[in-house]
Amino acid sequence: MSTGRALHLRGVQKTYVSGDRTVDALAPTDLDVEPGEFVCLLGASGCGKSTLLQLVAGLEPATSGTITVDDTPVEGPSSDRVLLFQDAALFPWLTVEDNVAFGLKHSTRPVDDQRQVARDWIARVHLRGFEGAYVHQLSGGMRQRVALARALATDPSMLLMDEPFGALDALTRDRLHEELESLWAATRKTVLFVTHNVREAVALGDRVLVFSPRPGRIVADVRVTLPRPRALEDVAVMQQAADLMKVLRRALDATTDDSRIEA
Amino acid sequence: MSTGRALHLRGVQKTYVSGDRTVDALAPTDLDVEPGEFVCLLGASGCGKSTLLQLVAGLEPATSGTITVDDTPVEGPSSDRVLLFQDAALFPWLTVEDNVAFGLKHSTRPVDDQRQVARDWIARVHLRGFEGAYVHQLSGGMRQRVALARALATDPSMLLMDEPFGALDALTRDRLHEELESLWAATRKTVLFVTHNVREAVALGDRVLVFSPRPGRIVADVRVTLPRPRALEDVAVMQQAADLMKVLRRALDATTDDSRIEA
Amino acid sequence: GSSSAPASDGSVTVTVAHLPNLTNAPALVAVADGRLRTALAPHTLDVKSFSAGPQLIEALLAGEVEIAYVGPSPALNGFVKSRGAALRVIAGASSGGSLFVVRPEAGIRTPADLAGKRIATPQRGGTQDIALRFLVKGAGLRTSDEGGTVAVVPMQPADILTVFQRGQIDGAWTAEPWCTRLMQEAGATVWFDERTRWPEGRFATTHVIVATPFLERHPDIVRAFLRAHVEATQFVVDHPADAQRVVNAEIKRITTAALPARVLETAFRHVDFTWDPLADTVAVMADHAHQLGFLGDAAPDLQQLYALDPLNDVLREKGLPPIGAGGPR
Amino acid sequence: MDIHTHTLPAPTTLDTAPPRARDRRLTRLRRSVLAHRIVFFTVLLCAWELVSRVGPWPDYLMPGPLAVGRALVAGLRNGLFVHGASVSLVRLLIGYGLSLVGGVVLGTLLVRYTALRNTVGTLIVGLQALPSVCWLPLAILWFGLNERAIIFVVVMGSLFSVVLGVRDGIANTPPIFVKAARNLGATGVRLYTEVVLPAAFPTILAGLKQGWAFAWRSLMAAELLYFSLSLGNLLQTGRDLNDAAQVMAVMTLIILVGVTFNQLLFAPLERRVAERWGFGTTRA
Amino acid sequence: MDIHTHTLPAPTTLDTAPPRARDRRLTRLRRSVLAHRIVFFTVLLCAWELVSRVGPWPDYLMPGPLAVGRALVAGLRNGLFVHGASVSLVRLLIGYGLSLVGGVVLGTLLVRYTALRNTVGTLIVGLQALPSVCWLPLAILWFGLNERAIIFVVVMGSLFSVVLGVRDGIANTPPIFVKAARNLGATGVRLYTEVVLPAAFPTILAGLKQGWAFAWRSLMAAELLYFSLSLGNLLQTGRDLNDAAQVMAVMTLIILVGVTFNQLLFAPLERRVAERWGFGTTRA
Ligand SMILES: Nc1ncnc2c1ncn2[C@@H]1O[C@H](COP(=O)(O)OP(=O)(O)OP(=O)(O)O)[C@@H](O)[C@H]1O
Ligand SMILES: Nc1ncnc2c1ncn2[C@@H]1O[C@H](COP(=O)(O)OP(=O)(O)OP(=O)(O)O)[C@@H](O)[C@H]1O
Ligand SMILES: [Mg+2]
Ligand SMILES: [Mg+2]
Repeated sequence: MSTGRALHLRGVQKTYVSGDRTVDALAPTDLDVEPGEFVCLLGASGCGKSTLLQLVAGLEPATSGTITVDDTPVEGPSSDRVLLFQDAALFPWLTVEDNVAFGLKHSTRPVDDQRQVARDWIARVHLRGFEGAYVHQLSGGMRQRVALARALATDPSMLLMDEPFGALDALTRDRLHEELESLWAATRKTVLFVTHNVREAVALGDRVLVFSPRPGRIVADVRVTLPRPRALEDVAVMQQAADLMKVLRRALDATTDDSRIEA
Repeated sequence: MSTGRALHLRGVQKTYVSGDRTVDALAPTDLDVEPGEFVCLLGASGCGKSTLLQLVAGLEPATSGTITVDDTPVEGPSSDRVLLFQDAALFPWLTVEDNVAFGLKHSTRPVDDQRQVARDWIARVHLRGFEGAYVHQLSGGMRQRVALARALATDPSMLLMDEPFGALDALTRDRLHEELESLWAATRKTVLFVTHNVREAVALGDRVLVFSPRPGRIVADVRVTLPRPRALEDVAVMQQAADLMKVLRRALDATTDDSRIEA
Repeated sequence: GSSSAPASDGSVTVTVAHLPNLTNAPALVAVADGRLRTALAPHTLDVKSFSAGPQLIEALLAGEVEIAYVGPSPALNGFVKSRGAALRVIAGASSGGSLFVVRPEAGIRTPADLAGKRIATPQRGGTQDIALRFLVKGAGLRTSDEGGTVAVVPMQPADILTVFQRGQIDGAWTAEPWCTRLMQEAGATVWFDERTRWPEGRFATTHVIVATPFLERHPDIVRAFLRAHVEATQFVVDHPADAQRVVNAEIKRITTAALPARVLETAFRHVDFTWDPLADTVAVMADHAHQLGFLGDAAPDLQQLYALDPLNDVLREKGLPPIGAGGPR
Repeated sequence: MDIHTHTLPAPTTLDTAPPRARDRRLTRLRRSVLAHRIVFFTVLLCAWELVSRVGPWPDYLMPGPLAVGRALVAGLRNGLFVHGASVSLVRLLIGYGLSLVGGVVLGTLLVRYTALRNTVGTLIVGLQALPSVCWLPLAILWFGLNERAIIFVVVMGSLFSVVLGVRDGIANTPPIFVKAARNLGATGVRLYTEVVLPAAFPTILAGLKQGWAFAWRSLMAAELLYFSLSLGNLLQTGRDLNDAAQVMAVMTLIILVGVTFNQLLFAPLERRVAERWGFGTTRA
Repeated sequence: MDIHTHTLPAPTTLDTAPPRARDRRLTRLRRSVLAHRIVFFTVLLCAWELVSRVGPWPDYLMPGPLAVGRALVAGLRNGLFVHGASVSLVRLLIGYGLSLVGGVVLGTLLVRYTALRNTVGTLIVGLQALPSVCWLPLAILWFGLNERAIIFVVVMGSLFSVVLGVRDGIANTPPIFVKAARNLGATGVRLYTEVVLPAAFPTILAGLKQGWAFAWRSLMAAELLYFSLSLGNLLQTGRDLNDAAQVMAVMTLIILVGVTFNQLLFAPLERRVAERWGFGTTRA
């Protein structure tokens, strides 16, 4: 089982330039995450959460600042830091099983083993029977679950999850929460988890970061010390979520204008 | 302002056949919706909610059964029944403004007027400043909001919304709830609204339909009679949501197997 | 080129190129009856057939062909382009085979009648094209290129037949077997046979050329080749009926399609076969071409074009009269 | 609050088409395709025959399908067409195969290296417009009068088309796939063969089909390098002799080989792509 | 529970590049592209000159860029090239233009009607492989010796390529776009022009580029129909006279026109597509 890694961001900032549009997506950000910590990210739509995850994953270069994982600067993607994309990003030319097995191929395991791991994960996200289906034959929530299986199957030491449960019904979500939490308890992966569900953030996270609207800055860093396992319906979780909601509201209300764009 | 229309489904059923796979997505379903009713749909991932909306929109043919709107059988799409796709489905070759204006072009309004309406809607979904942006430059939540603006701008008498607020933060979601509710109050459109958020369903709906897992059947039809306007945090809303959660759980737990597929 | 590099026993491969056409009859005969292969032994013979002279010259310049049968105009071009270096004419092969045919209704009887007519030739700057332009000039007319009324339309011989059949041209000055086909298949009539316009009725139609390096390195092989060529030419002249049969069989073998016997027979009568390269007629053609602005700025110096010593050696061997370069025998 | 749970009829088994019935359905579909084809080509041939008979053109210039058919049968009988076609087909497959390999490699490099794209890429766009005859002199010069020269011309004719197809395909790959794959540890060759190429495949396939057409055309030009039994020469001979029936017979042969190849190779690939990606499930 | 809100430094203005600076950045980018090109083509020309001088081939077979340049300049000076190129270009644009219109219409119909796809579509795949010379006899027959015959051959050479490009592009359109558009009330012509074609455009563009190359090649063949001053005839004359320098000068002209057209028309379209769709933002 892999162990978590420390993540350090110093002055990390991202500006998108395309054509004649410039968008400041992320203001200079400092962040330290302990190995094995479960960090949830909350913030307004378009505040730069996905951007931050892409930077940490090494899929986009930061405009300035440095990101280090275990004292090594992030210079590109690594299968040890897997990002679960907001829009699943499954490969349409592969079946569900091949999608899930994709990340396993670069391992040295025998192929039969890889297949077995892939099928196990498909079962764990409740998609048995869809191994041979193609992406366009799946519902939105099923796609998200395949993406989840694909990311977890590779057993990375750092998980970057971008609204992974956004399109799931309450029950499936609950079950996957349990899966994720027990997996995390057993392997102590470092997790960055973007969600819009405040209760979900409180139920899963060791820490909750609250971002200001675009360009995103961390305006609150909340530690959740409730005992685990926690459920979404626990009164303590609801309580802390309500408090956090207020922080969030304050952070978001501060800026009501949406227009930091220069043409 | 347009008025709502009555919707009737009789024995509507959908089976997808592609290659050698057959998936029963929707069991034979009967449903009657009054003009101006706001109906929320709850159900497990993959149970056929999106399928049902596509059938009503006339974008997929039903395998059997009849769908009538205002006593006219549905035989194809109509801009009077607009579907908000689960994955936004924006046109990547158009700017945000052109996307929103797309559905207006077939109207007889002068072009300047159309532009104005589009810009108004962009402002109402809090995206002022992004009129000239292309789809790939938007965050997930921003895309959903553009799709919302695009659908609402055409002022259809029936709205088919497939998890429209799934990728939005709590605050933006609250604001858009208000927008939607006041719009609905003013125009009395008939709304079918798919969501995984039980509280959202209770807060918005006149009725909540609960589906069984695939192939989806309506297993519960719950009327919500709480006074409007309602907020997600209202105690009464929370209460009824908790009750509904139990119904949902019962419906979903009945079937734990995921495999109604024939190869 | 690569093929003429000697093998370990000193033997080389000799690539002989020709066009599968009746004006190349001596070549076709010499290949068909095995005479050429025997004459060149112990060296290896490789025969390549081309569909047009310029491509053949291209291959020769590239060193892929040693000896070739080709018309005077491509030969002259290759000579001029290589600044006299690449090739030599070592013999002639045929004369004649070029007719001016017209649509009877066009009423062309004198050069003056060409005014306002459309006449096809097989290739711009080719033998017939030059001759036609010179004829037009001589009649005091101008071609449409020069703003005159005589439309000279160079086009593929096969297309000439089609447009003639459709009545889109009034006449054509072209080579056999097309003249005969135009007469037999499109109802064209002969205005004149080009032989009537030359002294003694002879002018160069096909040359035998050799790549200069090969001539210098293997004069003996060239002589052996010429022996076969002279014999084959004699055979064609002495046994026209047999020659026609052999030629047609060979054309069919190479191109998969034989000429109709009727066409071949008539066309053969319009061609004469001789090993004389008829150098003086080439000089006249070159002069005409030059006057009309073809063939570059300077009049080509044809002094170096001919290398007739091997031919004369062979002729002497056989007790035949030799040929002098630059003048008729 | 009033929750009234009304029970609906239990779901019946809805896959009304058991495997054999589905097979039958597919067979029926295939039959209707066949019927369409038969009707279409019959009508086409009849119209052609009619034009050839009553049209303003003499039948030796515009032979009908019967005459062309006779020429085709004659050519097939005496073995010329079979032999010529097989010679040409071998050249075509070798040349096209080389173009495929070279095209994929070059196309990939062009996308990979911006500097190459701005230089070699620009050049290739120009080279692509060159007619195949331009390559004949160089082919003789570099390879001599042999098979290699012919194949060189075929490659020059189709390579650039494949290169540009691959380049355009790859350049238009949604970046999200590449990101997802790199993220899962795919790099280098694996990234290309398992992600970039499959993702670009629908567009690349279109380029490959164009390359196939270019290869044919170049072959016909290349075979005029010198006489040897081949479709190119049969075509040229037919033209040289104004034998319209033979020209059309060879054209028919080319069309038949082209269509067969398409049905056997490209069409199944296209169907597979469509099935996987879900293309064509909605007709506008 | 411990909520500690720590304030971070206020966001500074992060668009460090004001418009003029960005312009400068772009200019630098363009300059580097230009530098690459200059270096590449200089090296290419030098290598060519070297091969022509010290290579095993005589310079009249393998003229260097200097000789070709001289031929080019001479041709441009005496007006032949300018006149010939302009004649050819007009034919090319008319023929290609007709192919575009016809190709878009036919391609659209092929996608629309399954019956057509299985019949005409199949036929077109075969027709595409036919070399342009096959159309010459028919062109003479139907149009006679005139511009229309030449343009007919150009159209026959490039039309099918455009048709198949459009067909493949449309067939591979993600169905979701069509659904979304129909849903918003787009039907018929509007659905095609505003949704199906734009959605398919990245692939169609690749087909259009191939069609352009096909048009050039067919034009060169078509211009041999009869002699009239044009690039095709200049090329043929060069070949007939074994004038390698002239052949290469015409080739250079073709390449130059091809590249220019690409830079002026196709490249900007490609850039626009890439910018809008977000292609190429990630390099693998
Ligand atoms: N490729 C891109 N090019 C230009 N701008 C971009 C690009 N990607 C994102 N942006 C912009 O950056 C900002 C932040 O986007 P990001 O996707 O990080 O938001 P987010 O916090 O994930 O929002 P959401 O919750 O809606 O997913 C947005 O304003 C978006 O418009
Ligand atoms: N085009 C298709 N081809 C084949 N099967 C399909 C297709 N679309 C959907 N399905 C199948 O139909 C079932 C229902 O799908 P649908 O999208 O309606 O679910 P849903 O209720 O919207 O789920 P979610 O909440 O996850 O979006 C799923 O099992 C899915 O695999
Ligand atoms: Mg996001
Ligand atoms: Mg759905």
